[in-house]
Amino acid sequence: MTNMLYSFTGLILFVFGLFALISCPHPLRKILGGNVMSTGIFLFLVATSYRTDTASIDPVPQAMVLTGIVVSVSITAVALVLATRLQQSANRAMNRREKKNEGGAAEG
Amino acid sequence: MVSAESWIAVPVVVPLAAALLSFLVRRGSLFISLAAAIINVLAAAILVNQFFVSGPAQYAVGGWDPPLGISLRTDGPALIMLVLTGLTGVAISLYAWGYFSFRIDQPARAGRPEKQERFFWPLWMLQLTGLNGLFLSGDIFNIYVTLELIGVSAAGLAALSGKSASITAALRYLLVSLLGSMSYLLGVVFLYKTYGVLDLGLLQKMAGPTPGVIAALAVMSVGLLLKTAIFPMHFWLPPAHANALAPVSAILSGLVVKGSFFLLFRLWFDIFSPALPHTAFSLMGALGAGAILWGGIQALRQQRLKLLIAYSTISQLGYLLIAFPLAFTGGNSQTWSAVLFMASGHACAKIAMFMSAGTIMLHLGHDRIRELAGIRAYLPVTAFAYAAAGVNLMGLPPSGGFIGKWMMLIASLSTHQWLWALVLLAGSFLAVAYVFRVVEQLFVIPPDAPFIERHPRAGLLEWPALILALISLLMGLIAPYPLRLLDTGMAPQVVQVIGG
Amino acid sequence: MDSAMTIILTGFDLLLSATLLWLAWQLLRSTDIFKAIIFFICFGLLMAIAWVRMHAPDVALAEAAIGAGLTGPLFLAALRKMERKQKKERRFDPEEKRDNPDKRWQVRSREASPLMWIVAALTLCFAGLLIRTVWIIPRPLPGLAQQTAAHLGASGVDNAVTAVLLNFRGYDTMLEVMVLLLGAITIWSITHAPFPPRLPDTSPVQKSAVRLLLPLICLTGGYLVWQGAYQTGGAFQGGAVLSAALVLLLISDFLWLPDMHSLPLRMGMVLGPLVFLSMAVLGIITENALLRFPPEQAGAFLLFLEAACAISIGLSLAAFFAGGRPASDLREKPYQTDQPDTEKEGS
Amino acid sequence: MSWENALIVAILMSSFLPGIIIFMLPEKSTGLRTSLNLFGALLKMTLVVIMDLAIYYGRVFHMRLELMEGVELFLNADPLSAMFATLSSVLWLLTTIYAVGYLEGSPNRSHFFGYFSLCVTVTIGIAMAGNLITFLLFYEMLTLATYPLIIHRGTDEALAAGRSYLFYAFGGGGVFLFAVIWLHTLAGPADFTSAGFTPQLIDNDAPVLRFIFLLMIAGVGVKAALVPLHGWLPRAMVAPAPVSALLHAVAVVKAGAFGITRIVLDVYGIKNIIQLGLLPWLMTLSSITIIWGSLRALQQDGLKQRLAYSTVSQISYIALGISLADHRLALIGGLVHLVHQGLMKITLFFCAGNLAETLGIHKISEMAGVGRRLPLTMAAFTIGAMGMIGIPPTIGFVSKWYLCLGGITAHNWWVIVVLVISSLLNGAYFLPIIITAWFGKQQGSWPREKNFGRFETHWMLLAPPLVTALAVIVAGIIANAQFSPLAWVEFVVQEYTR
Repeated sequence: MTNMLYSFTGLILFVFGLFALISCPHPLRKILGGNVMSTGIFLFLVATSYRTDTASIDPVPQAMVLTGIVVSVSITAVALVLATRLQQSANRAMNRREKKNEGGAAEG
Repeated sequence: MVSAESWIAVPVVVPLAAALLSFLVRRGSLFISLAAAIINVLAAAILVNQFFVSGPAQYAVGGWDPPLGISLRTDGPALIMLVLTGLTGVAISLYAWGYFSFRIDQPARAGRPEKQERFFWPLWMLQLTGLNGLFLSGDIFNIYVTLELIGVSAAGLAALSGKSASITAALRYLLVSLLGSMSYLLGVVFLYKTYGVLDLGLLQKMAGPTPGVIAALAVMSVGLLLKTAIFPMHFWLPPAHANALAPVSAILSGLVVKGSFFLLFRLWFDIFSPALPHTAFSLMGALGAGAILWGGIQALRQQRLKLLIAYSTISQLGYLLIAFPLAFTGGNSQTWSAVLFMASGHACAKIAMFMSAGTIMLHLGHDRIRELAGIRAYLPVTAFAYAAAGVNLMGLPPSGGFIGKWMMLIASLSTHQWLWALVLLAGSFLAVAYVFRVVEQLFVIPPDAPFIERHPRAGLLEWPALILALISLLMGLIAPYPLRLLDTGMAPQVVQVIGG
Repeated sequence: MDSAMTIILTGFDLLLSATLLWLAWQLLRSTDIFKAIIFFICFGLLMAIAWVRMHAPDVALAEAAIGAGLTGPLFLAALRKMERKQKKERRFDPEEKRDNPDKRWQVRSREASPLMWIVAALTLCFAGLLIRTVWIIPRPLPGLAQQTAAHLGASGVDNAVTAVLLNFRGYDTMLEVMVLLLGAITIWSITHAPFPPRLPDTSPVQKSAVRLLLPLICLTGGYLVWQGAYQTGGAFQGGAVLSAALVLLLISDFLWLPDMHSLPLRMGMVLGPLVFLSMAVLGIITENALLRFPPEQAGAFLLFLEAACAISIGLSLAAFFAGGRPASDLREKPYQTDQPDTEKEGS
Repeated sequence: MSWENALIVAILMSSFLPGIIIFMLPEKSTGLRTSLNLFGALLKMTLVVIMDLAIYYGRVFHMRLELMEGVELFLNADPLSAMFATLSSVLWLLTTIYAVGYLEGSPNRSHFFGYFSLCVTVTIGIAMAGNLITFLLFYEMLTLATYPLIIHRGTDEALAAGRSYLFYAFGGGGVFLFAVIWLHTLAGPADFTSAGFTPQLIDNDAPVLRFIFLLMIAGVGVKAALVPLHGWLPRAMVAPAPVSALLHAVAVVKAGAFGITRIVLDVYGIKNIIQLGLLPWLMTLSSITIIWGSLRALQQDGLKQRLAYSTVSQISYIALGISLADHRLALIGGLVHLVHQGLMKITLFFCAGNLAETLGIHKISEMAGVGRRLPLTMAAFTIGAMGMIGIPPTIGFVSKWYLCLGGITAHNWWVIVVLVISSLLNGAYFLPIIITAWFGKQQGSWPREKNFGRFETHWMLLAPPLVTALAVIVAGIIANAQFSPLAWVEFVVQEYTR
């Protein structure tokens, strides 16, 4: 019962994240979506091996999830830096353009 | 004493060490990486030799046998890819040496090439680690980790040039790669849920057409197709490959997509072929056909050389997929070994092409196809390398591409699957058209051709490309050796399924 | 089990799942990115509770420290860097971008797009298929629980998760540590840490608070690493806590990354991976297998390994937060994207 | 490695290695390049002659290299290959001398001579191919090796010609590959022995076999310029004269005709092909080509274009002879024309090149009175043209005579009619040229005259056409001598009519 509940929650989280990753235009939102997706998978994985009896819990999925969390934070960080770089150069371009427009308006 | 089996760890450990060292000590990172690449190719040769002596091997990391531990394995497909990355790895390292020293000598680019070179080596070595780890790994979760290693380092490499276009492409590539590996991981979870093991060998013994396996394979395949840039999920590839630095384009187009393709191949043929219905294979073939035609047509329409080459990658990847239905129904057990053979031929050719394009770009400052005429006067070797690599893409004898195409045509005609044969031929014609669009520019020297100064280190740029191009061109003549490797590496069960 | 307890637990499960889903939905659909990130942090904290409920305390700790504790601030820092300085825009908000000349991420009206509906329908079908598959897969197998328990004695640690992570599947972990380092290298290769500083002036109160907190945090990190052998904890959790200390130092102007020398940083970042790799090779030489530890000394080996890794993990995570390499790392002058790209290549 | 194998390898390498070295030579080292070229050509000719003798005395030349299961490279020199190889290597020597003279002082010669050498290597490979795969290998490589020569001038026109050449050649190559593989799946991997054609196969799959035959003929017919696949040939005339000579007489067109011969005689085998009823098709195709080519030649004013269409027409004599393969005399006529046409056509192209290079003449209308300015060249041209028309004692007469005899023994009057009409047409397009050249009056100055001192033109341009013109007559006169082309062809035909 608990297995199923959390498995389904995990899968739905995965699908939410997938939808956001595909359909949202903003990069930060995409990266958030990716994070939700991976969290969903991790939940699904661990929920599968959940037992009420603590002694018979399979530790391998937990180790896998730990690995996964670290990998996912690395990817998130790289993606964020890339997105930041992009937005910064776009901002600069925009500022330049505005400055030029203002200058032109003042002259005209 | 160190046992002979431990050679299997060398292709992972040595590039890894080189990556760490070249990040730590900046001076001489070039030579550290070059040495690692050479040791890597030697290790691959030793592993091939061991394979011929004693057959496929399995190696338990940490002394823990599967299912508890992780195993590394050498078999035909893994070894052929290992040799491929080994050889091309040395060539790419040499090329990158020439490339960066060329750029650093140009004073206009204050400091930027130094930065690029400094980070290129650790990223490239980590990429190599990831690829080798993927080929050798016998554990589906471990493969996930190597996939991420490949994906992140590829994104880092793609972003290295620092231009906005390449940063955009790198971000998109990273997200796509994340999506792909997440799908793969979901499949891993399904498999673990169904069978409770992660080892490929054990899974192969257990796998049957259960819902868990089908679901796992479906999501894994979609993820891997996305990572391999199979039409219609190829959108991310051309900008990423075309905007990167030349050695990086070569790595991405030649090796990185082959990594995820190899995994796809392994899952479909090696592990789960008994579990799959025929329609699944036909679907793969249909995707391949779409890729061949779409990629070819797009390549014909491009105005820039690197974009043309990138689209040709999409087209060529289609061939590898068309082999899926053919190998499944073709009756000839050799068809599927043709796939990897063709993939490696294509890798050599594509790397040579991107290297040539990079050399041309360094000298001319642009890569507009219409303005390439005359370059042969200064870079004859590069022009020839491009053309020779083109022969492989066209699938003319005696190239590796021809051998692959020959086997596929035999398979399709002997089972009366005319459609695949026609698509294969159409793809070849498209390849002729887009290869010669460039070659005709490279082969003529108009009287008013601009004068170009040749860099003293240009040899380092030209010769690796030529050697790889010649390997791809003459691969058909040495076909018996790699094919023997694949033949003996084939698991008996697969022979039975495909052959019978 | 007491039936009342079961009902309470089930109710808790339902509530937790619903909240998680609601939060996820909110964080993905809310109009304001800033709010979305706050939702994400809450989501991470609730996930940590869910992990505890799943009897996975190690994961819970990692999720709290890394998933919510570090990733959230990473997002916030990124958002902050994305803002335009000149304009009054407080934060980068897609809805505000409509009349913006920069079309890069311009939002199309969400409700109107038919493509969006198709994608939504497809993902819904996909979700249905996945759930159906899970439904018909027979009851999950015991997995590798018994195998792990049987070999726990030879692993050198008492905590089964740590045993799997560092010994049975140590190869995975080695590569994973490399992915972390790879992330840091990639970030360094993309840009350098923001220059000049963008932080508001730090108050003296904050400074002294940090001074007090710092030893405590380091101690906690060290304890977590140490404890990993027996109970919940380990290199990742400890490393994450260490990175929190570093982040605190960074944001309170104690350490200014651009001024730091890059070599010690690099040495620290490479230390853990290098120790891991050396131990792996040592395994080949002494024990005839990659990454095999002599069973008697395995405990000591693993502790050493974890300590080294924790330092590197802390540094790498802090590097993620700093968002670039230190400026002193460059012989070149600071990179300026204001100048149009001079390279003809690829334009 | 036996000496036979070594000889085969040496024959291939004698032009391949010089080619590779020439690629690497700097542009300026003319002397070294020329000596390498000539050395390679002479060596190759000597080696081929040695091989001919050995074959004549019953030696077998076999060499195999397995690529994969059922696919192997197989080099096998039989009398037919020896004939083609000898023709190519002799004419290559002459063409090389000519090309050295022709291109003196022009740019990019390393590139040109490099590919020139590769071209002849590949042609010899085609000659010695022992199975369809090997044939295919060299056949495709021939396209690649000739392409840079066709676009050598680098003008837009040359590039367009190159594109059209690629379009035709690779189109044909693709069709041929398809047919080869199809046949492979039906009849299994087979050398040129028609071994896979079991009676059951012919009974069961006759329509498929016919279709494959058509595909194969279409595939090689592109290079042999069968109508309607000839479009590339006149366009490719923008290439320098030595390249035209190479295309028409030494390599490409000849390779196509040789391919038709191989398919009929060796892949299918005369017996099977008669059983399948395919020969009338081939005869119709070749007759149409002969007449159509001659008619088109009549309309051309460009000298090289007229010669090109004449090639279209003349090459199909070979196919015509083969389409009567069950009659020995006709077969001899067809096969011997492979050699004879080469000698005659190369003479004509050499002469056309001399006109263009020395006087800048490209059109027939500009040729009035040129016989007085270039008497030796025009004498050679006249002999070549006589041969084309079929006037005794030239070799052209020998070919046509045997074809006629074959038609008569086969009671096939159609062949005679085609021969007569085409000879009349040959006369109609060659005689006016000869008449204006000798008896016309020069109008104004020549378009672009160059002086070469002692001789009427550069000696390297003059000697090759004179030698071949001499051969055109001598080989006609001594047609019955022991090692004349005709005698060799009789030796070849022995094998197939046994």
